[in-house]
Amino acid sequence: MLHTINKSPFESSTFETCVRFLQPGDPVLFIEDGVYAAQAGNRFSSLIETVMKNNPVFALKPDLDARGITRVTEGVGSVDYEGFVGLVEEHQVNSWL
Amino acid sequence: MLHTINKSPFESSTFETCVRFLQPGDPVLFIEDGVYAAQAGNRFSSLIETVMKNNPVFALKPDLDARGITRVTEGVGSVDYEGFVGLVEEHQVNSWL
Amino acid sequence: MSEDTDIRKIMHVMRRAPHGSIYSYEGLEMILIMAAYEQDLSVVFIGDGVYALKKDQDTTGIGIKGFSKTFMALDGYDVEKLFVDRASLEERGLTEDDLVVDVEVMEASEIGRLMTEQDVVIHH
Amino acid sequence: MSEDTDIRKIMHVMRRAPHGSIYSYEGLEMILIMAAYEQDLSVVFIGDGVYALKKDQDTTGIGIKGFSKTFMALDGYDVEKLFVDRASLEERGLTEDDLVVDVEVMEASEIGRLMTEQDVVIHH
Amino acid sequence: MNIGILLKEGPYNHQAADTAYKFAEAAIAKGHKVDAIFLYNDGVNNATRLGDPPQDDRNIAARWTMLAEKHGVEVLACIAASKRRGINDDVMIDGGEITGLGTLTDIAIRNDRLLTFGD
Amino acid sequence: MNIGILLKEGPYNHQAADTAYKFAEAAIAKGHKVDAIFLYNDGVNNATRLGDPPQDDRNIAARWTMLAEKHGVEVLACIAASKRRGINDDVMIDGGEITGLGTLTDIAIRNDRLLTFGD
Repeated sequence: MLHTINKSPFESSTFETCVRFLQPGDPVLFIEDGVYAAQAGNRFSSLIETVMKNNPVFALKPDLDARGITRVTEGVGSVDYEGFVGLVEEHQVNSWL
Repeated sequence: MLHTINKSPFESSTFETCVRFLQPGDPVLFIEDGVYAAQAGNRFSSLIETVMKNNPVFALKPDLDARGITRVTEGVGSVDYEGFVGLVEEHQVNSWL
Repeated sequence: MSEDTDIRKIMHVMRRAPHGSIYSYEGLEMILIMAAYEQDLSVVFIGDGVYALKKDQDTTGIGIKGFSKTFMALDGYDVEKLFVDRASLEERGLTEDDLVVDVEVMEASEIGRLMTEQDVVIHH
Repeated sequence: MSEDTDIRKIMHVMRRAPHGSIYSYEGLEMILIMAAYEQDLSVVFIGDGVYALKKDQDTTGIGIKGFSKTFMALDGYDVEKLFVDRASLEERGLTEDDLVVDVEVMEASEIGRLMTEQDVVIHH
Repeated sequence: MNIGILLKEGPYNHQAADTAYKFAEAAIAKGHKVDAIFLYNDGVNNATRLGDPPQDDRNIAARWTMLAEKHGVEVLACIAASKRRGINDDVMIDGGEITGLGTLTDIAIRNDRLLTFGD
Repeated sequence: MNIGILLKEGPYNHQAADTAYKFAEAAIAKGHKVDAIFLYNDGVNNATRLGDPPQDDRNIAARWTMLAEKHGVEVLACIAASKRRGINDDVMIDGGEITGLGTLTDIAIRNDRLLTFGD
């Protein structure tokens, strides 16, 4: 199951809530303001590193670019809208609003 | 200056952000989903107790009633819309959305 | 595309508090309609979503129609799978006794496992 | 009511990230209009609000017009009081060098004191 | 006291419109003047007359018309925000008007208080 | 693959409508069928034809019409949510339609995926 997160983790608890329910192996995709979680060297980098031990983590590249995020936490993959569709081909979707 | 907070502290960081900027003596008023902060015995009770050492804290009674909050953290005052107007008579307003 | 005989597993995840926004109320309206379609529905309450079930809600003062009692009607629509996240209750200082309906309180890991079995998950 | 000769202290508090919602953009539009009225304006960036000033924003891919460079124009409108909360920058792993305009980085307590001097505070 | 209100969310979806109304009602009852309610962001969606809520629900548009006609409150929608969202004179509620952000600045200057309600 | 989309926020105020469109566009380009976009909550505000965004901005309403007319995507607004918010047939975008939540259920049943975009 693909989990999408669209909220900044600094203002909303959505990402931390999602992590509590995540099953091993399920991919996480940050979109919209959610991509701020993936910026290298912020307060959430260590949580993302923990998540990546069991789950692949992606961020939507056009959303990273729009926000000027040039460096993401190491190991976070980056996909464009086509890659987003690719993930949806492989998984059912759980959109954490 | 009267600070109003309308977001649940469990889902949004607004209350905690506001607290960092609060000046001693300035009243805080919880409205809408913000009143969940004031429920007795929840994870934010101790933060509210800390705030109350320097600031009067109120919750909007119609919003408490609407949410079934029958017990608030001790020391939190309760006001109706008329009391809200009363606070606005005495203070400029800082609405933390 | 699935055949007509397929029964879909559809999970509604209640995430927002009532009254401050309409998501919880319009979410419940969606559940009531979907209940007529004989799919495999479940409703899960996570985070502020648990507040929708809080007893003693009286919305007279804010002038908005209350709807907590409508959750009691779900049983009559054969929506019997109501799950509540234990940690969400606990950090809010709530217990099962504070809720208007009988629910099953579950660990996040169990709810997470249920989620992965779904065909559709909708957050409200 | 204040007299025509009064100058009001009006503070705009930028709180939201750009692009995910319109509040930051429409907030900036409001500031630009108010700048023409010769009041005592200040703009404060708190929490995700600091992201509006992040360098290197390229919104081509999401199809939404970028506006970070418009903050550079504020100086030309005599809006010179731009304050950024230090803790908000730090927890986001940002420094002044990451921002498109010169700002004054301040402690929350100082910003809080400035807030109490205002006649009007508007959050975006 | 003279009070201005800035409302940043549309009706029904968020409680902001309800709280703004309840506050205005209480302020008027206490003898204050509510000078204007300025609609911004999605708040401009409060200005459509086309809403048709269920009979047992409150009618938020009717509340703004009542405040305008009975209590002289200016109900004003920002033109730029309105154009984006499809609010124009053809759908405008009775007592409401489209105006610019300069008017909001005037409201901020001429009133003793400006309160914001939103999300 | 057959894909349904549930959109829960109005245009411009949140990025949800943009992301939903960009996703639909990419899915169609990859050869998938986007069966329907169902508008709920404030999402129904996507269905007004009265929006008049600045010339240098995207026109979100025109995107939905394009998806409907060029790619056969059903663009559907929930009737109960629409009535609350003043969306009706008089203001409906070309290619859009008002319907009930039963249709969303059909969409959830007949598609391989249902994605949600919102706030």
